[in-house]
Amino acid sequence: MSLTPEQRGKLTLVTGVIGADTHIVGNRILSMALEKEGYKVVALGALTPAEDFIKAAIETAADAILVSSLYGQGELDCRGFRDMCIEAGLEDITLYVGGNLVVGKQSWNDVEARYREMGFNRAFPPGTRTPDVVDMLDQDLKGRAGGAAA
Amino acid sequence: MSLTPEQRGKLTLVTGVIGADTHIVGNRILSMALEKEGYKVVALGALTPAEDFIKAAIETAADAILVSSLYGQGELDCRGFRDMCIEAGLEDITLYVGGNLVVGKQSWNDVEARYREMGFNRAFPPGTRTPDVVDMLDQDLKGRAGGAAA
Amino acid sequence: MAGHPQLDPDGLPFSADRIPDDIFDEMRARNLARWPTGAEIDLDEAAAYHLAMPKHKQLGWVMRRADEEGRCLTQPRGGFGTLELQKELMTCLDKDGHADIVPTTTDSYTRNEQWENAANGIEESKKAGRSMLNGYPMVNYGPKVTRQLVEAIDKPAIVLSGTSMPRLTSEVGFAAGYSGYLGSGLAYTASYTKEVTIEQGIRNYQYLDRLAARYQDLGVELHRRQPGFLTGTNIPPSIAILTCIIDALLAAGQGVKNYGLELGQTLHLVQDAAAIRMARELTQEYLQRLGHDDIFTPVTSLHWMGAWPYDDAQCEALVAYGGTLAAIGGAVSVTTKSSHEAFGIPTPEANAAGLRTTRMAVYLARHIRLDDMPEFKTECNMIAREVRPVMDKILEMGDGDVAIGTIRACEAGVMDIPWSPSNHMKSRVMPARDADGYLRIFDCGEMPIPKDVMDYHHDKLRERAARDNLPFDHELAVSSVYELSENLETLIPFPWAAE
Amino acid sequence: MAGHPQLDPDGLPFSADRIPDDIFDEMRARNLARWPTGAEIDLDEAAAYHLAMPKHKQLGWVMRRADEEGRCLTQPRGGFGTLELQKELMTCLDKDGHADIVPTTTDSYTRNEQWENAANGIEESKKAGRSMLNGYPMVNYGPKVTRQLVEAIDKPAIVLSGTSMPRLTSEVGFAAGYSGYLGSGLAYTASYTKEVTIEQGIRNYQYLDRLAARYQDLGVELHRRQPGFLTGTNIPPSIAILTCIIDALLAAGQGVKNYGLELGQTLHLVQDAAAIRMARELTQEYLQRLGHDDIFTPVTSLHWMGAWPYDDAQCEALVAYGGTLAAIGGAVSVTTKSSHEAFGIPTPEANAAGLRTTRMAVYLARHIRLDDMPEFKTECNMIAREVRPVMDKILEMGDGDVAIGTIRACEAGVMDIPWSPSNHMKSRVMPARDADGYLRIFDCGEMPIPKDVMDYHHDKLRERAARDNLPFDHELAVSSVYELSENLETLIPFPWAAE
Ligand code: B12
Ligand code: B12
Repeated sequence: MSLTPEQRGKLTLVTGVIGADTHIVGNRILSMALEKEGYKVVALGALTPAEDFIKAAIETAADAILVSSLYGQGELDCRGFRDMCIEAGLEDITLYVGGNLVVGKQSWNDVEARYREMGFNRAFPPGTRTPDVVDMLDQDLKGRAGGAAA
Repeated sequence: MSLTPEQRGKLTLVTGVIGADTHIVGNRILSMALEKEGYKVVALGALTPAEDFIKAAIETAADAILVSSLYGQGELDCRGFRDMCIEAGLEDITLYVGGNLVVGKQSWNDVEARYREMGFNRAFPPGTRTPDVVDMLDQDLKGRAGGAAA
Repeated sequence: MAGHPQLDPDGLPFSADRIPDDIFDEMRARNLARWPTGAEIDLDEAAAYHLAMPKHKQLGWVMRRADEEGRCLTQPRGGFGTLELQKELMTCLDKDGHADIVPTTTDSYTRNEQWENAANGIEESKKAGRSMLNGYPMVNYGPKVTRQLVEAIDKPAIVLSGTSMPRLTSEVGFAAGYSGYLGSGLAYTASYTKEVTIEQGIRNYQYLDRLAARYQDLGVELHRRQPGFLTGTNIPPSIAILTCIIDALLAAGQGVKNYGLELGQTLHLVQDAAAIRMARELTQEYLQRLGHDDIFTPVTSLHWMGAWPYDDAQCEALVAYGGTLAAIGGAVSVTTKSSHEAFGIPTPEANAAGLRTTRMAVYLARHIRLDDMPEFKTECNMIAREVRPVMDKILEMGDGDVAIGTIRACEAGVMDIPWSPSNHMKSRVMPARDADGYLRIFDCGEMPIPKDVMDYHHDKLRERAARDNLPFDHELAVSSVYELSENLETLIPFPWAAE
Repeated sequence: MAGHPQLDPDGLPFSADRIPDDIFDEMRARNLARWPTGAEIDLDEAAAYHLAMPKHKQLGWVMRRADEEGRCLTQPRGGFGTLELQKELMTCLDKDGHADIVPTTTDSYTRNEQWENAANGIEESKKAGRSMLNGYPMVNYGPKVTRQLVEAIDKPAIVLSGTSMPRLTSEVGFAAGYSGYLGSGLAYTASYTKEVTIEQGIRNYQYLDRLAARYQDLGVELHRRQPGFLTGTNIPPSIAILTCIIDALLAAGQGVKNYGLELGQTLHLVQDAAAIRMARELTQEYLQRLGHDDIFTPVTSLHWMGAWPYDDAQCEALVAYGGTLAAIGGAVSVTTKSSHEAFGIPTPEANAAGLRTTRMAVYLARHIRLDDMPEFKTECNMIAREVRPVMDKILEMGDGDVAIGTIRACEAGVMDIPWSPSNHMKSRVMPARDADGYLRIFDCGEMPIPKDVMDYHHDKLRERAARDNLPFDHELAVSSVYELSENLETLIPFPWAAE
């Protein structure tokens, strides 16, 4: 089911940490890992406004945006993210979000539902490791990668 | 409300650890403290069968029996203790029980109710300190001590 | 009469000598006949059962490997009144608790050979839907059924049965596939019984040790272990170690080769490390002095054995520190407690959580050792200077026979134990904590500890009395019993609120 | 251009010099005008408010006393989005947590001076009935209202506001009666921002420090504090200490007298004790070298600042050990976390429990010190040999001006920080953990650490690579980021199950 590095090379991912959030470590490790697996990665780094994600996605014709939010205020920062994408003509872009997505230790099912409702295709709980992200991306983006899956 | 050492000197208490229970430390400290406060104490020590408490209470015309149980099996060991007292003619004797009275961490209200039902006048939770025991004894036994309470 | 060689019911003169094979066979036959499940036991079949188990389920092997590899294994306690509850518990401790060694604690009726009461406890537990016994009634269930427990886990299993009457329980336990057994003649008799004589206790454990040696003859190296924690109540290292040495000599006399030494933690990083070091060193010294030069004596460190605080959060610190102390001290295993300690036997979940916290603490201890720390060396030296005069006196009192010497020493108070429930111990020795948190000896009773050593203890305790504004008397010992169960407000208040 | 003296918007040439009074007055006026609540601030009235508080609520005094008495105080973190929630939290931390120092963490909008967003966050929090902000929006509430928080507790209060833009928040905080304020120009700018230049960050904190010194002139000794934990991600002691020295020199330049140094724990008993010792010693060395001989610099040790495990029981070990490390290391206070760390901001109850566990661990640490341990001395020496060459180079690069030297050093990578989000740091330095659990430097980038010192680091890391069967490359650093968040199965499996 997983893509070859060549197939992944045709796919562009935008990564970054949204809002006033400085937690760069996990995002940087994730970006490095995705690049190593073959994906084209546009890493915006920490403290990235929602608009910058969308701008970068348009500029690079990205296939997916991977939003990190760790500091708890993601629920405020991510409001309307999907709408902004649609406005910008990115109807079909795949949206992932991951990290510590709310303030406090809350039931993951609730949190996931909230982000799904906001229009994210997938939300990832604290503790997500990079191989699992690669698996999901391969699965969700294989339609766009062209060629048969390996 | 508390009794004088002289008043306490007229009162005899039987202490011991019931059943196959070796936890002597708290019982010994309690016995020493009660003696220091003026009470006459007959200390039977660890591993004392129910019958021995009653025998000692009869022999010394005791006013109260203080049963310790720490090891969790007190609920089995203390069954019928009040009945045995009544059979032995100790209808009016004051019965206290204290320690870790059941297996595991259970709601204290339940545990207390169970022991009250078994005929104990008072049950004391884990962590009981000796001054509180003295207070209660003074209160419960002042009728028997004779003379006005100090 | 205590203190003099005598014939016991088995017709043997009391001594440290190995029980002759023929007499032992008779003893076994009488023993196994005491309860129906005894008939299930066949030594050869049991040994074959052990030999068929993978090495990693054999505690004798596991302790040796852990020692070679510098590991600190974790082991909880745990026993419930029915097979079903016990199986659930052991599975949980193995899987959720990551226990390296899985225990079965027996109930107190079993420990006291009151098997009728235990049978009743099983019934009551089933009726109540919760355990009415404080452990698993192993003799009642018998070895065949109990093998289900050993088979439910993928770790070695150990029997924990605090008693001076282990004869039948050990037969059942070993036959059931348990490869470890905790208990010893002096330590448990002095701390778990009132009327049993030290002779009886020692003889009962000579039986058990002889039995373990029989397995050894059949190629099965079981792990025997000594509970030096005694009454768990502020036992100074030297006293624990004295019992370790005595019981190890007694076990070696019966042919045991794999003999663990347990020490309750004092909760002082330096003192515990010194205790662990010296327990092994001094035990080996005396074993070798008496001609036993092939006995493996790993040390197990036990989470605080005295009274615990009533606040879960405070308990967590004792649990975690317990792992730290054991690992930094170089113990080969640590026996754990949980945040439920002050209230009652923990649930499987709380027990497993205590194991995991401890395990993480062991991890965090990395490879730190205090060997080169001057304070550590001082404490090691103090311990040796307390142990040797007493131990030498004990051997002298027995004219070289440690069993006889022990009886006479206990009778005379030369060997003594704090807070003992036993009528056969003087229990005059009184420990107390000093101002730096070391356990010291306030009163050594009749123990022949050198005067300058006692002066050192007294100086340290006077410092504490001065700091706490207490008289220099027995109250120091009593308050030391309560100390760690006090709430934080008492232990370490915000210091200046009143100023 | 970075690296060169320049005029900032306040019309001052960039340097370590004290901000002149008249310019500072103008800066203050402009600052306070930025948000309505700024108008509530009157320095004299605020100073009188502080002076009227009992000593034990004044953190400057409390830190000095704790240091004199050899105590290790406890302090949590904590902030919620509304006054009501925050009051409840602080009361709980004071009463149920026994915190010696009670915090108010601000939310991230406030930290970034996005007060409109914060206002919205307050509304959203009220609507949702739970905090939607990750801290207390102090500027929005303003000093008058916020005094209710300081008055709700009977301990000193500290502002925690990780930002390089503290000008208005510090005005509000001090005026509200907070007697402590955490944050510094180099440390926070390097670890909390992306675009803010180091100059801007330093200047902003010069403002804050100058403000604290104004209070000092009015007789109020506030406690300023530096967050040497930086990105919290495997910061080697020497790098933390370098930022401590730089920021302390900058604060001293503005007239601050009571300046705490914070260090994230490495979770290694010896390395942390060495770091605590050397942070104070080396900071004093440089303060005195630059003519500041009356600055009080107590050290605060912080519970593990990197990624936490996802199992509560594992977390308990980190919490408890955090207390042990701080107390044995001789820190004057410890900043705590809780078992919720990996998931989210803790509930008041979990936060209070973390405090109590830590407090108990502090108690259990007794008066143990590692001073005489050879391994401790070795580590102290290593730290000094890393810090001095870099610090000397920084001062040299600034021609004696530490502010200018710092800018140039950061630009050149001479001063560097691992895992920094800042565009103005090279972030080439790469730490990793060695086989004995010490944090070592895998790659020192452009930092002028002596070759033989780096050889030592590399030798130690090669041992680890060999043990873990990893190549000697950056993967050592990445796996070290995850290490302590791994589950027990990974960290310390039952070793022989497969054999
Ligand atoms: C290190 C750290 C910091 C460092 C960050 C340094 C830096 N610049 O990066 C410092 C000390 C600066 C810091 C500051 C703060 N922090 Co912080 N921090 C942490 C900590 C301890 C570890 C984070 C980390 O690096 N983990 C390691 C990496 C490898 O894992 P990761 O970040 O989780 O990322 C992985 C996965 O989540 C996933 N992932 C991440 N993003 C995405 C995105 C997608 C699309 C996918 C698929 C996967 C994915 O893949 C990554 C790789 O495996 C966490 C708690 C924890 N986890 O233990 C708190 C934590 C994240 N911080 C927190 C907070 C609140 C703060 C502060 C506000 C201070 C405060 N109040 O205490 C400030 C925020 C400042 C700001 N404006 O952002 C909270 C967030 C609370 C919440 N959500 O309820 C946490 C959870 C701690 C807590 N329990 O309170 N912090
Ligand atoms: C020390 C100790 C031991 C020592 C006892 C030494 C001795 N001979 O005395 C040793 C190591 C031998 C031991 C053995 C066992 N123990 Co134990 N032990 C403890 C421990 C840690 C402290 C007890 C203590 O001395 N406290 C200090 C004294 C001063 O306090 P105290 O005993 O509570 O007494 C005070 C009050 O309770 C009160 N009080 C006591 N009695 C009475 C009576 C009256 C009338 C009144 C008013 C007040 C009162 O006043 C006393 C003075 O303040 C407790 C747990 C804890 N509390 O932390 C477990 C504990 C009591 N033991 C327990 C158990 C199960 C055992 C064992 C069965 C082994 C096992 N399964 O782990 C064996 C039992 C052997 C036997 N047959 O009895 C359990 C009991 C479980 C339960 N009830 O659910 C406990 C609670 C631990 C646990 N959580 O599992 N134990």
